Amino acid sequence: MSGNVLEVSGLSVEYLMDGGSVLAVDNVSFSLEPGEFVAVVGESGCGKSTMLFAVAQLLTPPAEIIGGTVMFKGRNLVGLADDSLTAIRWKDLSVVMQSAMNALNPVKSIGAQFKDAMRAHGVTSAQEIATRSAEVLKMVSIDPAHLQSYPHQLSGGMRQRSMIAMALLFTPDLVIMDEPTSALDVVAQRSLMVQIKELQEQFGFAVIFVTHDMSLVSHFSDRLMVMYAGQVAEVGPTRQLFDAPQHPYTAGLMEAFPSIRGPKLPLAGIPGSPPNLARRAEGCWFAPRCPKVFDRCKIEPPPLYPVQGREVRCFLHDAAAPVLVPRSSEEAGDTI
Amino acid sequence: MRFALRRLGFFLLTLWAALTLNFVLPRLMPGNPAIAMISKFKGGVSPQALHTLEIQFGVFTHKPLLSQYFTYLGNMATGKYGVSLSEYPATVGQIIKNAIPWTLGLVGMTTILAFVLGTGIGIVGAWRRGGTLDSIMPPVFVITSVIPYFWLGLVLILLFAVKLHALPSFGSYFFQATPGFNLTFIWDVIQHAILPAATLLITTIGTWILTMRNTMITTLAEDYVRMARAKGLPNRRIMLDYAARNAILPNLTGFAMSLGFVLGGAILTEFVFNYQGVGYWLLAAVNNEDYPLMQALFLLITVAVLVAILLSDIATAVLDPRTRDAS
Amino acid sequence: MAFLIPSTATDAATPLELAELPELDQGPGRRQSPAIRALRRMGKAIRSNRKATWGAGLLLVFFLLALFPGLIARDDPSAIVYKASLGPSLHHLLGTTGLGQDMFAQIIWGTRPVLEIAFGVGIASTVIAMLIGVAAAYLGGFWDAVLNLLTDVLLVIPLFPLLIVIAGYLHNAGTLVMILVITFTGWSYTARQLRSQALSLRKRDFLEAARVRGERPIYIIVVEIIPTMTSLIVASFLTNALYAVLFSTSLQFIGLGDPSQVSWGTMLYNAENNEAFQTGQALWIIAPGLCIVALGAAFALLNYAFDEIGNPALRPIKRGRRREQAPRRSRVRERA
Amino acid sequence: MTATADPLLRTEGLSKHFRIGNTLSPRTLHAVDDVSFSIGEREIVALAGESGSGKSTIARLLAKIYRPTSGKVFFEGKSVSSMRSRRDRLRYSGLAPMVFQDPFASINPVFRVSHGVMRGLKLHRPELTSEQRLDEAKRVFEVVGLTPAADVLERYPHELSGGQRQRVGFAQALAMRPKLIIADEPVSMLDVSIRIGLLNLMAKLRDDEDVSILFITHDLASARYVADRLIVMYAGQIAETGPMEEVLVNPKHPYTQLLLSAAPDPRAPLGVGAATDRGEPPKVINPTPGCRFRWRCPIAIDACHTITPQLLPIADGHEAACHVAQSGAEVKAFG
Repeated sequence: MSGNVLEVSGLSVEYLMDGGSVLAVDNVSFSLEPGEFVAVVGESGCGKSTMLFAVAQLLTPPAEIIGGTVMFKGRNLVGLADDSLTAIRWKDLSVVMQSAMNALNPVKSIGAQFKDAMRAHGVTSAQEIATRSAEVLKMVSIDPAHLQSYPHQLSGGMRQRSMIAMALLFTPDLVIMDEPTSALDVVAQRSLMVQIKELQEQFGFAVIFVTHDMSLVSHFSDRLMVMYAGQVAEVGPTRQLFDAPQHPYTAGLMEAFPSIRGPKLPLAGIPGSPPNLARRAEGCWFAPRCPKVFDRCKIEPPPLYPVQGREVRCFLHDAAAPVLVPRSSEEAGDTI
Repeated sequence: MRFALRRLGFFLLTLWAALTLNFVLPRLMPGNPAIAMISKFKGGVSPQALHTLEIQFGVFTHKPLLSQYFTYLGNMATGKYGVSLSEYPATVGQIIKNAIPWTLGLVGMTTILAFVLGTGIGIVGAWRRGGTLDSIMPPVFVITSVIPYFWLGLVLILLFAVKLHALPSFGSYFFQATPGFNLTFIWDVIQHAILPAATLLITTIGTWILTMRNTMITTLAEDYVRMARAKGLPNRRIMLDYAARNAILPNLTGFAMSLGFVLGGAILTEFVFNYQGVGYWLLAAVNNEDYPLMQALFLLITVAVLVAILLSDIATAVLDPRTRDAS
Repeated sequence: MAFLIPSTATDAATPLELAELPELDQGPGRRQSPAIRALRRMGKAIRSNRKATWGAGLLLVFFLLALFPGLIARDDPSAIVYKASLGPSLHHLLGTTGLGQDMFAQIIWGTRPVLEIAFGVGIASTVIAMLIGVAAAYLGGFWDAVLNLLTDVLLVIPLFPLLIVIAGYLHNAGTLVMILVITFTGWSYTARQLRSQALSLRKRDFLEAARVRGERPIYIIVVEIIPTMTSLIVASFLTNALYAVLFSTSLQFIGLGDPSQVSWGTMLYNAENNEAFQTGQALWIIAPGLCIVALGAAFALLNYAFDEIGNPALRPIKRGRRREQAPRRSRVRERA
Repeated sequence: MTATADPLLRTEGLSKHFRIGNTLSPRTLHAVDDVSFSIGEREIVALAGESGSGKSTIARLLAKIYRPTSGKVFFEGKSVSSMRSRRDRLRYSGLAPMVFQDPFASINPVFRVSHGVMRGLKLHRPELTSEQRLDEAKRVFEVVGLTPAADVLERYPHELSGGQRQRVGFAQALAMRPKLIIADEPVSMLDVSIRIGLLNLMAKLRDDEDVSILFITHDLASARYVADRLIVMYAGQIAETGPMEEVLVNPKHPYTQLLLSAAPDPRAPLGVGAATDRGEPPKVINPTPGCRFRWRCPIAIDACHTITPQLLPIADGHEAACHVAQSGAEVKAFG
């Protein structure tokens, strides 16, 4: 689709370590329409943050993109010269990071950091900078007087909101968010999510939102991408994934959330632990923890199969092969 | 404010500790060395000066220790450092007054130059991670930073004075020159300063380079640097305003703290080059058993370090809003 | 004689990406005691880091010289039996001194006192620093304030001038006096480092867990805290040893050592007093000086290397390692 | 209440204040203020609240890491602070051990994971021989699901995953034959796929090993999954307490309602726009009387600004510290 704001295809990232290399992001492809909200979920070490920074061209050694393209508004960002990238950054593509405490420069005031961003993109009038800075802070319901404040003087929630304000200085086409709410308490987390959604509806930017907490994005994202061991396990419309997960891992994740309302069901979670990416898997990465594993999973790595408008990396959905599992795949969604 | 008060308290305490060390040390040493000193200089010094010394070092006096101590503290507070024995009748104050400008000029300027230059090289080296500069820096400067000052001084003398006859190796100016504010004299002073300055520069710069490089590398991995790149800021701004400005903060304190080490090196350098500054006189006093001079110079050096720490505190407060708020 | 300040020894930072990845293969060591495991790790680290290999190699050479000087240099180092100021020859590898002693024998025999001082100060200062630093951190409150103030005051008083003053009163300081004086003045720097690490450990839950379990304070300090600080303790030893080498030779050079002792510092003192340069005896100054540099470098290289091993971010980056394998390499690695 | 009917653990007016600031401007941070609750036998009580609500301070008070500023803790009817002898204190620490939040920081990295269990056994059950200790260690490892126990005992912490390490924490506690385990956010740092396993383990310890658990958490959904009773804390005080389902279905305190409305729940219908509260829990420094939630509370009345509400029964076993709720009016602040 040519109307997409972002098209990632075959993106792979490797870490060079003393003992060899680790493939942290393995052949990831997806796309974003303008104004779309895509959530990327996965456990720690699944490569979701690395993937995000690879898209934003923000990786630092020892991480390195070893293949794939990131087409942003029709241009491949991978291998793009520094000055061309600089022109795109922030104006068209901005980033919000996990901990604002670490992502804001501790020795500069909020206003000075806003100013830096604007001046880097040719806004030189002090008047214009001041007006716009105050405007974006008001958008996230922070008193513009805090432009004079230093990061350590703000509360966690305010820091995070001022980061979002900074990301919206130029009304970009895409905002990349790396767990922006995970350092916050539930109440602040909820109000920030609502605010992000409101701003997104108001200004129409697309969002990639990385989180480890699937339940957080259930009401906010249009599409959901589940990652496991550096690969896409399942991707599709959020509601569909929640209602009928197709990949055993997605189904297991659903099983891992106790509910706050409704009948109390005994849940099983997923046995075992996330894999160590340094030890290469022969077949499917999820096989050791999978309740529906069969022989083929241990030998051959599964590709992504298209299933009813979604993509699922699981042999259960290989239409060409006979189903070898004892139970039918629909059972996975039963408990919901 | 509170922070400033606490720092002031700390400085006073340190100063008091140094004064007390001066008072206690000669009394602690086996066979109070001051006795030997006083009998050695008995003929050449006025009886009055001798008496002051007796109180200062606690010999031939029947006053109790505590009253000796307070008399001593009083003398120090009112600037009565006594006479120099080896340079009699010059007072300790006069010798120090003559020595300070030379040390301040040579050591002060070189140290600041080494810090600024070293920090700059460290910043650039870390920024160009993996470049040639970055890869040769650590081994080279680990080794230069362990070269003894005095030995490097000797080697430079051998090369540039003895073999090449290019530069003078003795004193702070040609001994027959008349000090004055004229080009000939200034040129003479500069020539004399080149070798000792080079010695200090080569041996101290490695520390600043490596320290800055290492903190800079740690800082470069911070989220706010990544964020600055995401914002599309010019590289120079990221390097200086985001990375270096944060990385330099711990090093400022480190700089002041290690000034004691640097001054130690300066003493040896002045000694090797017969450069008549504070360090030269300190060693001369030690060799001549001129204890009043030695004690006063030790105090002076301590005060110098304290002043440097004070300056670095101020610089840190200016650069770091968090320390400002904590006070 | 400037000092290497291991800036990162206390809190090694892990880049974001590394923290997200599972640990690489940890290697053997399952059934060994912690001490042996630590030694094995150290051995492996020394072999894998070139600076550490050089440092350890140099140190080993000096160690052997100090242990068996008689096997290498048969001449009596202090006997004035030869013609003065001979040039290097087969009989006198480095020539003779201006007084008529064999210079090679002096260098070899001079190794022992320097190493004695280095190890004496290194061990004594580290023990004091450890006791004071850990006690301050563990006891906290009043005792921490007192011990910390003591450390800070001693840290600020310029050490070398103080050393000169003390040595000036003492006259002719032999090995033992040197060790005592340098230890007395020099323990504060590493005490401060050890304290700050112990403080950060104190907040770690495993110590609280031990306390909740009902362990006694002395058990917690000796069994739970100190073994976890091994690397900083080693660094502390190396720092103190280096400082002892440089300061003791300097004191000897200015004539405050024991002039009858054969050591590198007194060789330099004698050389300077006999105007070695003017009499064409450059080797008399160059040889012992180079030895000091080499021994100092051994300690400093080891120290720096351990810093690198503890904090992988500091290690040298090998560029272009993957250039041929990955033609579509991203430009991200070349920021700057 | 007679002595035999004493609950397993009971606190009475428990407070912990920290002195901050300095001699020139002394200030007191009220981390925990006048907290009274009890835990019965074979019961999991969830203590929920946001960060800074004082819930972890309560854990540390119960574990005797902190000493209370005022108030008392009674264990099996006996005052814990009056336990002076080492024997008594050891006995208590064995009966009420603690499990920590961070699985990566709570086990000493230098030793094998057997270290903590074996030390605990040596201190608390000195009658066992070293073989018996090893057998017991194997037993508790099996109970918490670390199998094969003999193999896992020999490993180093870095060789285990976060979930496994947290199970080691429970095994260490279990080895002392406890009656109450104080679990301070035991699952909050674990990956979601692993959390349920630990929650199930906690239920199993209650059902099979007869252990009570004080489950400290910020996640109401996890609390609901395993706990029998719920205590909601706000700014160092108990806001509301009662049987789990009763409180969740029928929350009386505005703060509980806020927490419930903010909890993400994929199975709930879309509720965007509901929780628009932008406030944050306060740091309680030198407090004046009044409800601590009043600045965020949309239904605050005059009394809330002057009188600190007491925790009073609203329904059977259900208590709330809210003037409005206590007046009998219906509380509908959030959600």
